[in-house]
Amino acid sequence: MDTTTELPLFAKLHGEPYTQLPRDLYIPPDALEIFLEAFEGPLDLLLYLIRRQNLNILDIPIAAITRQYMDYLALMQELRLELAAEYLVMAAWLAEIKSRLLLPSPALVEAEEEDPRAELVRRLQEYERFQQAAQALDALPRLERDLFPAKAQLIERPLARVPPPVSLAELLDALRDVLARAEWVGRHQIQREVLSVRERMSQVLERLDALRFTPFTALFRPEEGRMGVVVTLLAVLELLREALLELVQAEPFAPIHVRRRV
Amino acid sequence: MPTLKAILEAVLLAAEEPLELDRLLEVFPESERPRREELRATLAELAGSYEGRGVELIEVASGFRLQVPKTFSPWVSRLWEARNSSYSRALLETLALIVYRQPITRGEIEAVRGVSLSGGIMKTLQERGWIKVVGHREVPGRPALYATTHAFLDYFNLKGLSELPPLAAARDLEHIGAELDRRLLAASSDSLTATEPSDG
Amino acid sequence: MPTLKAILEAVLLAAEEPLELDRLLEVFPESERPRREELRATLAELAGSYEGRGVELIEVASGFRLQVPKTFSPWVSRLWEARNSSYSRALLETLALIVYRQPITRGEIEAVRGVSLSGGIMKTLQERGWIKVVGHREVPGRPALYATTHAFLDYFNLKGLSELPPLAAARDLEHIGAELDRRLLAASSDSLTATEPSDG
Repeated sequence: MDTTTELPLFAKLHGEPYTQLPRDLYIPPDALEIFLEAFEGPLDLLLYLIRRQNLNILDIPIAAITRQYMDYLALMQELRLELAAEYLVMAAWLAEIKSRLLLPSPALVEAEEEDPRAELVRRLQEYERFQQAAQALDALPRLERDLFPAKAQLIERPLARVPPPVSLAELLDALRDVLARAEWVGRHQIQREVLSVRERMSQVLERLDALRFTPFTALFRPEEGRMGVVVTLLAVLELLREALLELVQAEPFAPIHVRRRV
Repeated sequence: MPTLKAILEAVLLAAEEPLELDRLLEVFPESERPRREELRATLAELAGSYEGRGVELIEVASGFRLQVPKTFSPWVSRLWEARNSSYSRALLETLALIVYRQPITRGEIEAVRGVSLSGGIMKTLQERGWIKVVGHREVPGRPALYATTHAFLDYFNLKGLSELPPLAAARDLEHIGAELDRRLLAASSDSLTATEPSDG
Repeated sequence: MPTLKAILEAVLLAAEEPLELDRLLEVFPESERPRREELRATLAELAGSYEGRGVELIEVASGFRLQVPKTFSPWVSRLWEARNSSYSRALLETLALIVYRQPITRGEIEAVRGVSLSGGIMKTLQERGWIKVVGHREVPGRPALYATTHAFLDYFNLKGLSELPPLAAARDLEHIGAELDRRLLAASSDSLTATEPSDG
């Protein structure tokens, strides 16, 4: 990987160019990594490349920028930086723009096509505006950094609070809820004697095979009704928690299978 | 360049705890650090400037702090009064059960609600004067029996419990609740008695 | 009997958040409640009395607040050495998009920034209370629409969004196409490649 093209001439001392870093200007080995991770995405990287060379955003030299962009990508990959997919999408886009620019010009004009760069320029500009807005926002005086709420202690925090108001409607509303729940709780307690979770755990384990997968849905018996389904589900969850069985799903929304753990 | 007095004021107002003299000295870069005596004198000057204001500078065990003088607590305390929130669902349900199932024990409330009752709820209801212990159930442990008070009836502008919608209509409560909401919106709080269902 | 000015000072210093005029009025019992104009005038007087002090009275989106002015941050920030109050570029850019383009969906933010948004950023912004969901866009998936809150304005010392610096005008954004077309017509495809600097 040739990064020398990216390295600026450090300085000239008595007319002699310095191409090596002065020894006292030590750059830690992972500095580049940090530097590259500092990019907020492909648009940010492109803007950086454009600004660094004082290029006009309205007239980007696509071939050169594409080459530099690819160099950075290669460097990032070499450093095994996790590269967001967006960077690769941008690389493909740049390549496409470059190839379209190489088409013979009459075709371009006659087709009344936009400059292939226009959309890229639009997006770069749009992003640049919000980069600037973010900087302006950061420069605003703000609490905790520039301003601090002025507070004086209270000797004793007054306890005499006025209690909250309650309306009769609220009270009746609460009663309705609690009664509705009481019915549910009551029924649940009766059912629990018939269908205990522990009991169902044993039944599920008996039905399962350690070698073959059983379809998850085969564990449920609709004729047991809602409570039966709930108890079976609780039993399966409890068995999973105790690492007594394993659930497998090949892909999202595919049937779930279950087998005994050995 | 702000004055020493203004800097001390700013630092004390921004601090969330009393500041010792040394800590106050540390907010100045070494080259500009005032002498201790100078700091003490300026603090005294600052304290004097608060005469007749809504703040005072005092020295407590852990240092200097600005505080709101006690004189202002009538106004300051209303700041929190104005911010009363509402009661929790758990409290309202507990109250509703006491109203309709009184006299009732704590255990019975818990059985119906299906969850154990936090201690704070019964305490709040008793402090508010809405419920009281009226006896004990003669079972092991002799649990207290709770009932509503006159203060409860007064608050809800009721002459007696009989003016409440009957529990038999509990299944109809959804309807009653909606009706009450509608009436409450339409009527002022004075006309609370008018919120009773006409067939109740 | 403390003066109205001192009472307002005490209440503002004791409060934990900005106070609206109505809230300030509520700290007075009804019989002693000042008129709104009187309160406003006294607040202005109080603000004036802080000239040259370590405190200032300002009005932000949620009301009036006493705060230590920016001038004093060098001293105050030395109180808390390690307090971190800087935010990542990603967070600030996201916030800027929500500020200037609200209501906006997550997808729209990602489209402008050209990268997918890490979950942590929206969570941080919501936890800080700076943004909230104000609705959903009626497109497939019904994505949430985000907007800024009063807490955001309060934190950035603003009374309203209109006080924010204006978003930079889109430089020739509408004319880019035309400009490029013009150049394309003027130049041959050969000269296009010639505009590239010979980097090396």
